[in-house]
Amino acid sequence: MDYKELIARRVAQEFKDGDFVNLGIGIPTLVGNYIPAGVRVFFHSENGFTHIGPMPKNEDERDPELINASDQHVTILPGGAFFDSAVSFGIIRGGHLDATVLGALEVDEEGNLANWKIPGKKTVGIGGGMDLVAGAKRVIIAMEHTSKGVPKIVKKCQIPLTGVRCVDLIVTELAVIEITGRGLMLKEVAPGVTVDRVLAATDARLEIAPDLKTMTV
Amino acid sequence: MDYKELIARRVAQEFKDGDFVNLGIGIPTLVGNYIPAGVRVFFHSENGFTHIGPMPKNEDERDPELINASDQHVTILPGGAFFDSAVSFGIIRGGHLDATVLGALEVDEEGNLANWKIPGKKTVGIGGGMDLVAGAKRVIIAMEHTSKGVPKIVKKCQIPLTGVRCVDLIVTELAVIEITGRGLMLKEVAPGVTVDRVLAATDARLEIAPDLKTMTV
Amino acid sequence: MAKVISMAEAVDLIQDGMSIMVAGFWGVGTPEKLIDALVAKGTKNLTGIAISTALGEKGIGKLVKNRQFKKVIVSYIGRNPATMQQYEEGTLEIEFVPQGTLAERIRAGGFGLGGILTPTGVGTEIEQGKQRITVDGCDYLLEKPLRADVALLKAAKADLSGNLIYRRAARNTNPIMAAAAKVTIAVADEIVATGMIDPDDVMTPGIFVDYLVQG
Amino acid sequence: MAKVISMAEAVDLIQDGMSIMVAGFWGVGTPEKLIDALVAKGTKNLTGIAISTALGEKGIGKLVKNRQFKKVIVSYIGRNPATMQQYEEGTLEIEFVPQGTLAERIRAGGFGLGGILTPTGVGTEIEQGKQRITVDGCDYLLEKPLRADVALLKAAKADLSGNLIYRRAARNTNPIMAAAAKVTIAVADEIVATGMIDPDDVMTPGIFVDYLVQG
Repeated sequence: MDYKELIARRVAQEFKDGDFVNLGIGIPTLVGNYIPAGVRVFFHSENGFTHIGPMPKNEDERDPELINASDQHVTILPGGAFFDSAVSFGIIRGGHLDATVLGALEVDEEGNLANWKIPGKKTVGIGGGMDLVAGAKRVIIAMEHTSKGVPKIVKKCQIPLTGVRCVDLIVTELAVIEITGRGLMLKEVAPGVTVDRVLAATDARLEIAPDLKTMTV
Repeated sequence: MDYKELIARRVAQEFKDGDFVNLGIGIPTLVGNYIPAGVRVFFHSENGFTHIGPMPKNEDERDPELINASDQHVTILPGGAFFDSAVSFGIIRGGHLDATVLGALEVDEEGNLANWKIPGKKTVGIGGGMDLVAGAKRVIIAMEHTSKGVPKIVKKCQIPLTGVRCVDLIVTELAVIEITGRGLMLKEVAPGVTVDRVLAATDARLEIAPDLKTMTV
Repeated sequence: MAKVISMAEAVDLIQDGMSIMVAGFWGVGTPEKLIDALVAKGTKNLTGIAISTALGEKGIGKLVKNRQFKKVIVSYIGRNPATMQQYEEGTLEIEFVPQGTLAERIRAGGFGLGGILTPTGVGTEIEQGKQRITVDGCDYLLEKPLRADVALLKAAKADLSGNLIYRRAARNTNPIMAAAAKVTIAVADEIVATGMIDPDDVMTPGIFVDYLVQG
Repeated sequence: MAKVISMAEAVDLIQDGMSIMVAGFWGVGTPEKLIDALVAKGTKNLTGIAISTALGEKGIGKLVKNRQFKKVIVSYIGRNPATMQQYEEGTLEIEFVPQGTLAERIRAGGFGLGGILTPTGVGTEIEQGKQRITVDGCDYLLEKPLRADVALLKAAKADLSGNLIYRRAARNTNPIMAAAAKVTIAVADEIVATGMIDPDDVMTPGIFVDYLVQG
């Protein structure tokens, strides 16, 4: 199993039956492939609908007016509904999404998140990210633990923030870390990964959960 | 012609073809009966639609879910649309109505309007009035000139206001008065009514329009 | 995801002291049978949020008449004399809100806004106790969001995923209240299987609806 | 009350220096033929308000590529490199707005609100130059309304009274932009007689729409 699949499979365990979830681009998008059997999760698309369905099998089945927020042709499952942009973000901002899964450049001990501006590069924009972290009931970060060895989980974010004290959970190829009122708590390590390896790859204080577990996916 | 019909007929001349208008209760409601031929005016109902149509001729034609804002069974004309309360008042507040016609307890030289609280009585509420005077492009007051002889057009409103500097035109059984940046201007007198009679029934400074006319209805 | 429950189960979700939003305009768009069941149960000390207190024999008015509210937040009470009577007795608190402001406050509550700025009521008694904010030279009142414990809706049609369709003037406050309560209950004339409503035709997305009652 | 006009007449309503709202999300819900006509005419110094600058060959992106904007107010430019290029050259100003805030600002513009309070962006760079307002212990940014001279919409169906229906994900910003411009132009796949759209099915009431173009 590659590391992206590991992360996606672990995040997919976070949902309850009936949850509405918004997935960001990158690793978060993969989460939809691994929802456990028996759990119905409905995906929200910023551009204005719920119940995102699978991509059409061929060009003939494409509806030119049915894309997701990443401009991919998709379908809508029975039970979904279309709405305008104000309602779509009313759903997000109003706390109607049970969770959002996003990537990150940096997350810090306070749960601050940075993922819209890469240092030294001009930003290409914000999209719906700032609204998602401000509004979703749970913000789950799905990302590589480091960026080519440089820790992404830090004491204090150094690059422009997307949201303040907004992250609830971080899932990486090494660990599952919860953001608590007191800081970061290491809840799980990936199979074959030692606590020391997680600590070495992390530039923030990590409390070790008394009931530390090994990730099962 | 009774005085109410006179007022309603005169107000009905104020609209252009294609105007969207909201009519308040009382004399304003009558205005709809006298729209000149060739002028299409569409009426907006606060409870959520445009193109109010005539009342159904008999009980059988009543749709239990189609009432106007005064709880009267009405119909909807072709071209109308239903919407929710937030959109209905977005139309009002956003300046999408060409005019609203309302009654008044007092109007003053600054165009302030009082029509929701009768002095000495407990109010029964505001309804949509405050939104209408804040948002409609033109606020037209259709009312008796006095309340049993007591002037309703005054120097300064003494009772609680519905809106500040919001009235554009006053139409009574005696006169048509415009609210300008400098105060009240008498533009028309009713047939058989002298300027002196209007002045005597008015407790505010009235400038007489150089081109003073007799109301034609 | 909506769950179909009985009228009795729906009424049991509303407990003494809760705040309830009741959709409808003169009773049109109000879940009349659910109101009747709530009257029968006699749940007390409710706070009601609605366009008006309707009529004594219709809509939310029946709850007023039965003295089930300690407070109502409405734009108008003029056709239900029981409202004024209880107010004068000191047994009912009334908060008057301009109707368009009421709609925006409910919408803001459901859509996560901290408030909205409206020109409505500037310079009137309605301004009392509110912050006046000037934006680009114009004055507005800061009006705060409204939320409730339970919202009571009436739909013409629902599917088992909770998607709702309203008819004619019954739409009114239903779509905005749907999003603004912890628990949203819709009474529907007709409940159909998921997939039987085209997703373009949905007026209230199922994501906002917790319970459906056939009625 | 909508008037049916030709594509050429529609483009003539848009003049150099005007602000335009362009509906659509990655071009879906954008009146593509009207954009093509506007590209052909070459109207300059426009200010564009849209979800994103789309793609170089689709939607509002074609206007960026043809250098017809002096400023864009958008949430994202990531898939249209011409946007960044013109920004770096100093020929294009960009105002980035979080997508949900953009939607609310457009809606506020159309619905007469002086602004809205949103939690989105509190404590981030987006807060710069904005007022932070605390309501009941929570912090919000005051975000101002957006309006435009012209709104460009794309509907699946319109009637001659200007009532509009959209299909699938093409709805997006169309309904909110409809109300937020001095002049609203909708390009419709199909234009039918007044009375041919049920008033319950209307997604944008005709009161907001000034001109219809068959396209």
